[in-house]
Amino acid sequence: MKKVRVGAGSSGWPDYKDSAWDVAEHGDVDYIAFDHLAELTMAILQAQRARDPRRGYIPDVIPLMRGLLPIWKKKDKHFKMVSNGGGANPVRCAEEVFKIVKDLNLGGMKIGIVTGDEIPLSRIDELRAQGYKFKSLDTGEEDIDRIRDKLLCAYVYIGADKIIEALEGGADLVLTGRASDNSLYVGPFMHALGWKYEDAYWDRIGAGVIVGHLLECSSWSAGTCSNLWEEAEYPEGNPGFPIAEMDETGECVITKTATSGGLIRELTLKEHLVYEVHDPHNYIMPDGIADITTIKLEQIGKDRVRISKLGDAPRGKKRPDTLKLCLAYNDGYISEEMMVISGPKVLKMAERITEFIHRRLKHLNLKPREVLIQLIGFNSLQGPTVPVPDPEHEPPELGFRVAFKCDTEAEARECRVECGHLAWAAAGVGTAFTNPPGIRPVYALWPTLIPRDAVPLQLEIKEVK
Amino acid sequence: MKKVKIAGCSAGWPDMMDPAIEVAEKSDAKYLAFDHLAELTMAILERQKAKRPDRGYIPDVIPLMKKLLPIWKEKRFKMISNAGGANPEQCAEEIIKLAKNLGIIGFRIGIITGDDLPIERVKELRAKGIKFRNLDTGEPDIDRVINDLVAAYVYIGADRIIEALDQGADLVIGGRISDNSLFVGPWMYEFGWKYEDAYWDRIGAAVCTAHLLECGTWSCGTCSNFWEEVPEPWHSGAPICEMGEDGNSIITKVEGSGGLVRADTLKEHLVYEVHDPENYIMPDGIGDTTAIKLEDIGPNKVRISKLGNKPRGKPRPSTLKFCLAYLDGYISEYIMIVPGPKAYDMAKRCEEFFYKRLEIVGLKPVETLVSFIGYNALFGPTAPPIDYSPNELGVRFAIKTRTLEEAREARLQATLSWYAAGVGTAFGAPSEREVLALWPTLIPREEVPTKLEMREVK
Amino acid sequence: MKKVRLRDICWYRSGDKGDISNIGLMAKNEKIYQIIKRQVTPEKVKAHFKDWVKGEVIIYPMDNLLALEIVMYQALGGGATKTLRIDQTGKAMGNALAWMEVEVPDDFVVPK
Amino acid sequence: MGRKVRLSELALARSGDKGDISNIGLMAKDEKAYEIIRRQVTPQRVKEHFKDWVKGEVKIYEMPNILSLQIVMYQALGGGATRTLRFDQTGKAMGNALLFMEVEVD
Repeated sequence: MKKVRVGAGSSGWPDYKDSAWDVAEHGDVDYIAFDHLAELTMAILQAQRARDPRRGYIPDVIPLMRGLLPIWKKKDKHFKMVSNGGGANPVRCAEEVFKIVKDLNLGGMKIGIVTGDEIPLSRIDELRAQGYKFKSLDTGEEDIDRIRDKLLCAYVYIGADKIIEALEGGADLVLTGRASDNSLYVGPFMHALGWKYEDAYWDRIGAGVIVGHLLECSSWSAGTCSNLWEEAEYPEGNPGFPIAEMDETGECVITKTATSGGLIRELTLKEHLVYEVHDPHNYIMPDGIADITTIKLEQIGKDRVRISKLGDAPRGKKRPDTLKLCLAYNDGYISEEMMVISGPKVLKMAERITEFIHRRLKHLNLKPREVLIQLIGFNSLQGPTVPVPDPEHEPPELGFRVAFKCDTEAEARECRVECGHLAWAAAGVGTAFTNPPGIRPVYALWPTLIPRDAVPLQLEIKEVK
Repeated sequence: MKKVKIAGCSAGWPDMMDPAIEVAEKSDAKYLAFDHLAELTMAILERQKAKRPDRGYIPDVIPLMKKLLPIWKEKRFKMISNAGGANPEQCAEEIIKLAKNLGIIGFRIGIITGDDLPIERVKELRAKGIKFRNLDTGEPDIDRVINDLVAAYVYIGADRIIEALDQGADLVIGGRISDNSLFVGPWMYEFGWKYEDAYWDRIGAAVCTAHLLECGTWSCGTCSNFWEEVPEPWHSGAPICEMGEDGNSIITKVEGSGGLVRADTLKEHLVYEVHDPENYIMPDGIGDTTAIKLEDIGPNKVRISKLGNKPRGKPRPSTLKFCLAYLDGYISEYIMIVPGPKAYDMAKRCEEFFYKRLEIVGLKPVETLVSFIGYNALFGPTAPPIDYSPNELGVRFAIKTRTLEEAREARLQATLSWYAAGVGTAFGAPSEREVLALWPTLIPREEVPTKLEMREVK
Repeated sequence: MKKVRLRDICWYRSGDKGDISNIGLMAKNEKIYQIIKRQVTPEKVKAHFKDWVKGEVIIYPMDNLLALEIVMYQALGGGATKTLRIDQTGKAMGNALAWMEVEVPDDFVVPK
Repeated sequence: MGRKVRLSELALARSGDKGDISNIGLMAKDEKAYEIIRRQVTPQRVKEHFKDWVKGEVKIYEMPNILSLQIVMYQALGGGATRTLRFDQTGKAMGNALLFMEVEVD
C-alpha cells in the first residue's frame, strides 16, 4: 500500500518559521506545503510589484528558506516543497531562493515556477466583450461596469495541475502565485499516490481536499485558536504543525512532532472541518468538490487521529469547470482613532462621546460614508449580541474606538482629527490616547467565476547545479 | 481702570478651530492667543524642517488664518501665536501670500526667532562648561546623549512680543514661545508693566491667569470631572478673560456657545501641571497660585482676584527652560482582543506565550509591557480587582528596542501570540515609531539672543 | 423547560469569506446536537445578530460531526477590507452566537 | 476608628505630565474633605498606592485657597510621553488611578 507523509509549513503571513523547521527536522515528511496568501494579500503584492519590479513575493519566504534548506540538505534532499509564496512575482522569488542555495553552498536544486494565475485587466475586458458576465458571488450583482475604472488587479485561484507536472519534472521546490491553499496539499497527494483527474479518483481526491483543508491553516488544527485553549500546552512556546499520513485509499492519520507544543485531538480537527466550509456537501476546490459529511474522526493514540470513510457515499465529486476569480478595486479610505476612557459611569460616558461625535460631524458639515463606534472591553468583538451590562460591575476603563470610511484620504483625516481625536472634549478626566494607525486605502474584493479554459497556465523548471 | 480682553483659542495641535472663529466673530476680545505646541511638537517640527526646509511650522495655521483674516479685516483684533514652530519665517511667508490673495493689505506681522539653538551651539556651550543637568532625573550632564541630539529649543518669554506690539504688529508669530507668555505679553504691553520690582505682583497674577487660558476649552468643561453637566461640548466656547490694571480679571465665553465656565471648571485647570503652586515658574515671572481666589459671579462668569495681601508673583528667573530632543530607539505596539468568558485568563496566557516567543527568537527588548484594555491599561497596579467576567479584553503589547528590525520582529511575535488565545480573537493595526526623548534642563538667559523682524503685506 | 446558553453546551469557531460569516457550531454530545438542530434556526440566528447580519442565513447540519455549519450573508460590514469593525475577519462571530439561549428539559445537565 | 472609603467619594482629580513627572491636582469636595485628604494623603501612602509605577520621590503641596493638593511624582510615567510604553503616554489617568486609594472617615 503506497503511503505519503505531507507536513504543513505555513498558514498565511506571518506564521511560525521555527515550527516549519521542526516539521522538516523531526516530522519524517516526504512533502512540506506553505500557504502564505490571505484573501487580500495578492492585491497588496501586485501593488508592490507595480511600484518595484524586484518586489511582489512574500518577503518572509526568504528567512524561512534560509532556515529550512540546510535541514533539507541534511535530510539528503529527501522532502519536496510546494509554496504559493511567489505571490505576484514567483520568478523573482525563485532567484532569491537560488541565491540562498549558492550562499550556503547546498549543491543543486530544481525550482518549478507556475504562472498564469494573474489575469491582465485587458483580458478581463476581452472576456466581457465576448459576453462573459462576472457576476459577484457575494452580492449577486450582474456585471462589473460599476467598478471597472477602479479595478486594481485580477487573480484566479488555480489548482494543482502544474504542481503535479513540476513534481513529475523532478522539482525540489514548486513556487506558485495564487494557487489555492488546498491545491498545495492535493498536488503532492495526487503525485505520490498516482491519482488522476478522472472519474475513478474523485472519491479519493475528495479525501485529499478534506485533509488539505485541515493542513492549510497549519497550527489551527493542532490546538491554536481553539476551544481547548486551556489544555493546549506550549512548553517551549512553539506550536506544532499538523502532518498527514495519507494512503492510496484516501484514509489518513493526522499527527505532529513530539518536539512541538499544542495537541491533535478529534475536536481540534473537527474545529477546523467546520471552519469556512459553507455547504459541507459541496466544499468546492479547483481540484475537486468534497463532501465533508462522509468522513469520521477517531482518536487512535496521543496526538494521532484517523480520518476514514463513514459509509459508502463518495467523499468527492468531479472538479468544477469554472475557477474562482477575485477582482480587487479601490473603495475609499478608512481612518480610526482610539482612546481609553476611565470610569466611574464609563458606559454613560461612552454614550456622551458617541453623541458628541455625531453632533460635531453635523456641526462641521462632515459626511463620512460610514461611522462605527466600538467599546473595547465590552462589545468590540460581539457587538449587539452582548448581554445588557450589570450596573453593579462596570469595567474600570474602556477602549473607545471610532472608525470613519470616506471617499477621500483628506476627508478621512479630517473626520478622525475633528471628531475622533477631539472627541476627548466630551470625555471625563482621565482619558488617554494611542497612536492612531495610518489612514488605509480600502481594497475591496469582487469574487466571481471564470471558465477553466480561459486561464492557460505555464510551468518553467529552472535549475542550479 | 483700563481693562483688556484676551481669548485662549487653542490648546495644542490638533485642536478645534471653530471656537477661535466664534470668538473672532462674536466677541470684543482685543487679543486672540494661540498655543499650538505640546512638549514634543517642536522636536517633530525640527525633524520635518530637516527633511524639507519649507516645512516645520504647524500646518493647521494656514486654513485657520484663511478663515480669521477676513474677520480681522472688519474687527482688527490682534493675534499672538507660537504656530511658527521650527520655521516661523516660512510660516509668516505663507500667511503673507494668503493675505495677499485675500486682498488684505497693510496686515503687519512680527516674526520672533532665536528660540531654537543649532546642535553645534549646544556643543559649544557644553565645551564652555555648562553641564545642562537633567531636571527630571538629575543626571549631571548631557554627555551620554550629546551625539544623538536632533533638536534643542528654549521656552522664551514675552520680551519680543511686547516689542512687536509696540511696533504695531497685528499678528505676532514665533516658535517655542512659552504658552504663558502669549497672554502675559499683551497684558504687560497694554498696562505698561515692566520686568521690575513694582510689577512682579501683577505679572504673577497674569502668569497664574494665563495658565487658565493656555489650554483653551480645557478650562470650559472639556476633559472635565463635570462631563455629565457640560452642555453641547461639541461646539465648546473658548475662554475669554478681561483683566484690569490691578491684575484681577473676569473669565467668560461667547454667549450661546457650548461648554461651561465655572469656578470649579477653572479650578480643575489651576491644579493641572503646576508642580509647586507657590512657585509656578514661567519666563516672565514666578506665579503663586495660592494667592488668588475664584468666585462664580454669574452664569458662565468667574472672577479671579487677589486673596489677602500675599504677593501673587516674584521676579522672573535668571535661567530659561531648555529642552533637548534625542533619538532613543524604537517602540512597536500591537493590540488584539480576546473574548470572554475567561478573558483575563486567556489574556494572561497570551502574555506568557509572548515572553516565551521572545526567548525562542532570541530577542531581548530594552523593555516590554503587556496591559489589558478594559481592565488595567490605564490604571496598572492600581486597578481594582476584576469582580466580574468581562465580555472581552484588549491585550496591548508594547515593546521598546534599540533597532527598527528588533521592533518589527518583536511586534511579529506579539502578532503570533493570538494563536495561544481561544477561538474568537481579533486584532487591530500594529504600529512602529522612532522614539524621540526629551532632556529638560535650564539655560542662562544671556545665552539665548532672540530676534524680531517686522513685515507688512503690501 | 429551562434556558441555557449555547456557549455552555457547544464549541464554536467562525471565519470569513468576503462579506460572508461562517460559524461552525459543534454540539458537545448527541443529545445536544438534536436540541441545536431543532432550535438553532436561520430566523433565530438572524434575530440574534440584529443589524450585524443583513443578508440571508443558511444552516447545514453535519450529522457526522454533530455540528451545524451556519452561513450568514452580508454579515461582516462589507468584508475584511471594507468593514469598519475591529474584528475584520469575523473571528468572534461564533462567540457572539454563543450568547444565544435554547430551551432544555429541566433535568438537563450541562456537560463539564 | 471610622470606615474606609475611596478617595473618589471625597475628591476630584485631574492629572498631567511634564517629562517623566506625573502631576495630580486633587480637589477636595468641601472643607471637611480637604482636612481629611490633607492629613491622610501623604507622600508615603501615594507611593505605596502606585507600587512600581512611581519610581522616584513624591512631593505634596497644599493649595488651601482652592481646597486642593498638588501631588508631584517623579519618574512616574515610564520615561515620559515619548519613551513610556504605557498606553496613557501623558499620564492623563493618574488622577483617576489615585482616586482608588482608600482613606478613613469617621
